[in-house]
Amino acid sequence: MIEIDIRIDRPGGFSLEAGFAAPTSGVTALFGRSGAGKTTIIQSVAGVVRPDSGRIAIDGEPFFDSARGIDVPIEARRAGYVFQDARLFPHMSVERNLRYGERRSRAKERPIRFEAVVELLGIGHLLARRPHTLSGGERQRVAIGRALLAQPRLLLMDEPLAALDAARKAEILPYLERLRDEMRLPILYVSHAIDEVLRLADMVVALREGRLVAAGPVGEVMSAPEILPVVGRFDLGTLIACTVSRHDERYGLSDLAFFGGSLRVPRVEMPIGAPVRARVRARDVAIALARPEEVSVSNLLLATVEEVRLLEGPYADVVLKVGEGHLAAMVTRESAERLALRPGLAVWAMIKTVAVDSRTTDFEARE
Amino acid sequence: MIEIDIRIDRPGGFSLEAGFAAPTSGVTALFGRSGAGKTTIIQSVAGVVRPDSGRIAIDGEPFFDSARGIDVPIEARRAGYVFQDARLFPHMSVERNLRYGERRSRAKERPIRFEAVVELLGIGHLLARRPHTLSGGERQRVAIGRALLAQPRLLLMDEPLAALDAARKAEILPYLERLRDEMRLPILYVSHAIDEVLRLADMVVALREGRLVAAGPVGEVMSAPEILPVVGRFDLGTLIACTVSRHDERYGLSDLAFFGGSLRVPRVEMPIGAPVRARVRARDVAIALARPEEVSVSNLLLATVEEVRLLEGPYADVVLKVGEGHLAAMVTRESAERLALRPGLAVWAMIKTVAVDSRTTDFEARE
Amino acid sequence: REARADETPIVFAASSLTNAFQDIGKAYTAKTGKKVTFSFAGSSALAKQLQSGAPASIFASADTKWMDFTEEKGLTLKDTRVTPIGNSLVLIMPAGTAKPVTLDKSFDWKAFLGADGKLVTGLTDSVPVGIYAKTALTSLGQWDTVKSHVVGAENVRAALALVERGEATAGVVYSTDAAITKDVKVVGTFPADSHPAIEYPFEIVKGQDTPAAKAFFDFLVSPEAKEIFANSGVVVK
Amino acid sequence: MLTPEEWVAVYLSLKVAFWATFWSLPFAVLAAWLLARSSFPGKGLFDGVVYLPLVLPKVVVGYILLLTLGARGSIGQYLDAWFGIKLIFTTAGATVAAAVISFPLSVNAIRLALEAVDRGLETAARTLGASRLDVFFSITLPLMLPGILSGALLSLAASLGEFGATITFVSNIEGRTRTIPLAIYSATQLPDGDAMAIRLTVVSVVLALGSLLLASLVDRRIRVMIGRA
Amino acid sequence: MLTPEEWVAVYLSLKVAFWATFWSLPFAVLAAWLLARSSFPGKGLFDGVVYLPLVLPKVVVGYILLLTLGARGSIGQYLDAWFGIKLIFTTAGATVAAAVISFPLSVNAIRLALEAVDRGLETAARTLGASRLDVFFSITLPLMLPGILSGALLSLAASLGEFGATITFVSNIEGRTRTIPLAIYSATQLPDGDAMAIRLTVVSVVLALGSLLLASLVDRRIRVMIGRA
Ligand SMILES: Nc1ncnc2c1ncn2[C@@H]1O[C@H](COP(=O)(O)OP(=O)(O)OP(=O)(O)O)[C@@H](O)[C@H]1O
Ligand SMILES: Nc1ncnc2c1ncn2[C@@H]1O[C@H](COP(=O)(O)OP(=O)(O)OP(=O)(O)O)[C@@H](O)[C@H]1O
Ligand SMILES: [Mg+2]
Ligand SMILES: [Mg+2]
Repeated sequence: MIEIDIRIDRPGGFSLEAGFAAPTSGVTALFGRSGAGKTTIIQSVAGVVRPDSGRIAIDGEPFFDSARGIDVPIEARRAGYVFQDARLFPHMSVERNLRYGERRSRAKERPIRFEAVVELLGIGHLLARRPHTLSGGERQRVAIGRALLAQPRLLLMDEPLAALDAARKAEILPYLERLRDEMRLPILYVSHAIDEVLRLADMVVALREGRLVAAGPVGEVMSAPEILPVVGRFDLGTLIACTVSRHDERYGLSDLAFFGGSLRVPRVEMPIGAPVRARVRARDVAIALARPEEVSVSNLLLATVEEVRLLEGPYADVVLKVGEGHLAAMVTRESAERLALRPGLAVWAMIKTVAVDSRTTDFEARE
Repeated sequence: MIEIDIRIDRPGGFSLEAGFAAPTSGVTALFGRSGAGKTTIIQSVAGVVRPDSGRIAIDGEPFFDSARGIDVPIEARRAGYVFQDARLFPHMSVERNLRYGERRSRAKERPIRFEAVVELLGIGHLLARRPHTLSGGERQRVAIGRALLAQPRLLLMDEPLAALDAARKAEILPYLERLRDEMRLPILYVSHAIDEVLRLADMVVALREGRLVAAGPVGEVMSAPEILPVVGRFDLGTLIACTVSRHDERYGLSDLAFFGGSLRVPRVEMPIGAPVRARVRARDVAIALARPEEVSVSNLLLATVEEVRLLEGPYADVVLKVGEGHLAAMVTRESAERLALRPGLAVWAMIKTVAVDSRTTDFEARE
Repeated sequence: REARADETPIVFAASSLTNAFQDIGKAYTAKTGKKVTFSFAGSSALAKQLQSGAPASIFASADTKWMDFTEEKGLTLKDTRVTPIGNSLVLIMPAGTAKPVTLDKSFDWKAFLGADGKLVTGLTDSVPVGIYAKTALTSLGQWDTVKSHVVGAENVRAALALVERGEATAGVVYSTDAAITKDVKVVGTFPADSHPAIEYPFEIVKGQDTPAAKAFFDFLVSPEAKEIFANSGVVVK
Repeated sequence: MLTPEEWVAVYLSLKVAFWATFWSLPFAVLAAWLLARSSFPGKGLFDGVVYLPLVLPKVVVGYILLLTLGARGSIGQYLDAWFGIKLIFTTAGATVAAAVISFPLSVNAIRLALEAVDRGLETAARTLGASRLDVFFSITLPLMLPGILSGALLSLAASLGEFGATITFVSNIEGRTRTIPLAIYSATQLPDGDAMAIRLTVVSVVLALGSLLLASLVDRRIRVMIGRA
Repeated sequence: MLTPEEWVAVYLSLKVAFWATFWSLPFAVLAAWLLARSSFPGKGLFDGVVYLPLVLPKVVVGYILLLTLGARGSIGQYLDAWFGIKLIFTTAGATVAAAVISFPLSVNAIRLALEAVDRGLETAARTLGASRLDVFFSITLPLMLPGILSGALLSLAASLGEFGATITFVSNIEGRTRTIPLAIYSATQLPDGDAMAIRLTVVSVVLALGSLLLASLVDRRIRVMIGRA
């Protein structure tokens, strides 16, 4: 467990008061608007900022405990910190920057390999360069590599991928997932990109003006109404726990079994029976009264309307019951009236295959 | 016109060689992976970096011309530059930072008002603070405000919204749109967020390792195959020029007329007859062989399959002919086979209303 | 350059005359109600300042060389030279260890100074007291013996300090200097014929022979001044 | 506590040190700027000339001043003839001597501070419409204030301690050029001068500690002001 | 060109200046670090003591050295008795005098450079597992090298020019303590010494320009090395 329960007062009116616990082997996303206190929490864990009071502990071992007068020095915490600004050492080449933490780690405990990281981040051609000659994204990549190579026992990442292009992100995210899963490296992760958060995170801590709004497993928190002002309307969705039930080699697809039946998704590189998680964005769910025939949509689920919330503006939220679970859909108010959607109505939910995100995760360990 | 045709050699192997022209009243997005040379171009326009050779001119007035020995000083270019790093003045309060450029602009030419900018960026409570006490996103917002208040005649924005949460972005983007449209303020914009680019940009310049990959109106460039490695597969789509044909007050929707018929979209705040642009992402287009009845999808367009490209992996690209225009769709290979999609087949394209982006723009002026 | 008659005359005097000249200045002011201004520095500095046009009225040098220099350059008036006072060269030791000696050709410097004892004086090639000491020791035929023990200080005060503190075994200074501090004792006087007469020539500066300057210049050779000189330990001629 | 003539020396010392610092500072800033930010033919030589007063024995510096700025000096004669400025024997001369001696020290401090100023901020200011000069006064100068203060302090301290160049250039005249160090020197020539020398040394120490204290207070305020506390 | 005894003075000057700089630099770095980064009771006083050699007339500094480090001095007697170190009248003593006089200058330069080091980088280094000491040597020290170089240069220059404290503390002994300034002083005391004084002054100037040139070359390399060119 990562236990955090701290209080910090800043001159100028901001105060942070947050307490939560996160699993040691997983990604905890810190979520909140600009100025909510995300960086402040990360800094407290790293030891860069000293809380006014409270306690921070990893697996029961305290990093900070104002009651007991404990404040472990930064370097002894071994928390790899990817700063919001890159903070590369200007007097060292990219390679020496990368090696800085590595050389200071125990030689026998270097599971994160230099070559692998360089390859992953695509910075091989930059090794001899100096930081001031790098572009914004290059700098950020080197900073990520440097933190990883310090072989941390905890990763603190403050918007690490903000300056990176989609393609690079798509390469780095699976690596972070691997770190999380294979090395069971706990990660505290700040990002404004909901996709990233949903993909990586096991646990979400939502902050608002220095106070906890919600904290808990991703599935729960991201569907909580308190989270709306933080996340914004468009990206609401449903997280569904599934197990891999079949692979379709021919079409490069996989079937995932879940409470309401089966979902077809692009091939998941997991063995049959493995637990995985799928996300269905509400905006990607269409509703039909009769089973649509001959459509390109491969996921058709029989459902019952449980609730229809007409919103201001053009939209309506629809909560569907699928098997024993729920699925959120978003349609226009006009469609809701046209189809006369009402609780109890049996409908078909249409989910385009391509709109299903999937990820591996270890549900038992957390819930 | 913003004319740019420059050549820069950097020690370490990178060289930039790019020539393009962009309309003076619109947003030109610079697009490309990390290290492609986006910042270098912006810096050249600002005068921060001096190209080895070439020419940069705004409306025929040269900023830089190596042949004629012209190099207009930075301050005379009046190019508001939002740097990738915020670069706030540490010895000034937030308010004095914001006022710095404003005080140096001509008093009679201050269409961008202090109060409006402060309100927009939500930094009213920070005015008395010092930059070093700001959070990453707060800093970035102040930097944006500072550049705007200098009343520039050209805006250079280098990933200005990268550190901001979705809600704040959603507030700032319309403001930038207004600047672009009302003040006809040209904007050079770097971003890795395709949504942002597509929403704001009139023109896209795609770069790859210092060379132009494609440049032109958004619609053209974003559907060009060369752009694929830069943009990534998932966000390909079709841009459709439309005119507002009807407003539906009751449901908060608008109808847009286009080559292939009519699109229903969330209300567009434009008069009837105004030209607007809609974007349909390929992944949001589903295909049905028969007209689906009683579905929540409001946009059903009769189309003809023009081309089916089976890709590696689970997907297939389908090009549909709708009226005289084209619409890109993406389905799984399995669906393509199941529906036996082939050129000439008449189908229905289903587009969920909510998946339609729309924006105003002035097509004639550019094309 | 014409000096105005009512201006207070400026007197350039070698540092070693600080004491005596200040007292004479006070006496002069008490007697006549007129003021004089002094500048005390090394003779060389003063001479060079005169050379660059310093509007001083009177120059009192610590040795004849610098007075000859200003004369040759036409800076001071040869005809006005007076040398009312002189000095004698003495050997001093720290008060505690002092034992009188006789400074003649047979004086055993080696035994007196020990193996690495130091004999401190002014710089032997530039500071007047050092030059006199070197000349005296040479004429006594002992320079070569003593040479390696000699330490040159920049001014008399520094030399005195070294002897006072016992850092140096002994020192060669003017008798006036020895009078400054109780922590040193004069253990011997160099024979007057072992070195040129130690004299302090005074002259009026060219173009500055105003009545006020002349009045003070005359006072410098008056009986009152001589008495003050005598009290300060110099040899009054 | 102090005799009237000692007070005069203290007052004169403060005056000389203050004005030497005051007048030399803008030139020091200029020189630092030239050395750190510009390049021109003969810059190396200029660099050398700036540091010369430090390397040369102060007495030599005094002589050089005498030769150039004295009443018959190559420059001094014109200063006198054209502007009626007399440096020899005057407090102004002592001030010049102190300024020249302390110049390399303040230039060095200011230069180091200038080099530490983030040029990215200057560029940013220019994109906001500020001319180079405007940028200098609104951005660069405030950010290098700690260095300027440090340079001023060094200059003040060195001026308070200056002896060799002063006595050589402008002599040792009570109330005009006899600053504390010269007074201490004179005191050591007197039979009973030790007490006075010690008193004046103590005064020097007190002045030094006082100005340091003042400087560190100012420094703290400056750092808070420029956000580097 | 130069007489043998002038060569001796030049050699001695270089030797004294080099060793004074060499030995005082680590202490200057330490003092700068204490002043810029730590706080302890009596820091203000320490600050004052560091700057004292600058404020006091050099002759007084020399005298104080004599009182403390002379063979009979409060510290000097133990240096001699316990370690056999004799400073008075020796080249070592001249080196100490030069080091003491130039100490405030190098401390100031180093301190300014130290204050300009971005502490965020130090924090980053600690998160990468470096201890405070490790951070100091791997991050802080390299980044403040330009300041250290500048401090060394000032120290060298001030040592080359040092006169007052040296002659007061260790007198003027050819081949042992007669550095260039002392030789120049001797020359200026003679009516016909101008030629020698000028020769030696020129040598000083050449040495100064030479070390400046060297320093600026080293400086450029350092700046390239630390990415601040
Ligand atoms: N001063 C320099 N010296 C050498 N190479 C440089 C220098 N500045 C930039 N480069 C290189 O030029 C290339 C383009 O840099 P630029 O900053 O324009 O990239 P970018 O497209 O803005 O990337 P990003 O999205 O990562 O910010 C990069 O590969 C970078 O390493
Ligand atoms: N040194 C400081 N003094 C005063 N206030 C501070 C200081 N540091 C941070 N703050 C304030 O604390 C609040 C939280 O800052 P923090 O950096 O944790 O925000 P954040 O959640 O990381 O925001 P962002 O997404 O913009 O980076 C902000 O309002 C900020 O202004
Ligand atoms: Mg933050
Ligand atoms: Mg960039």
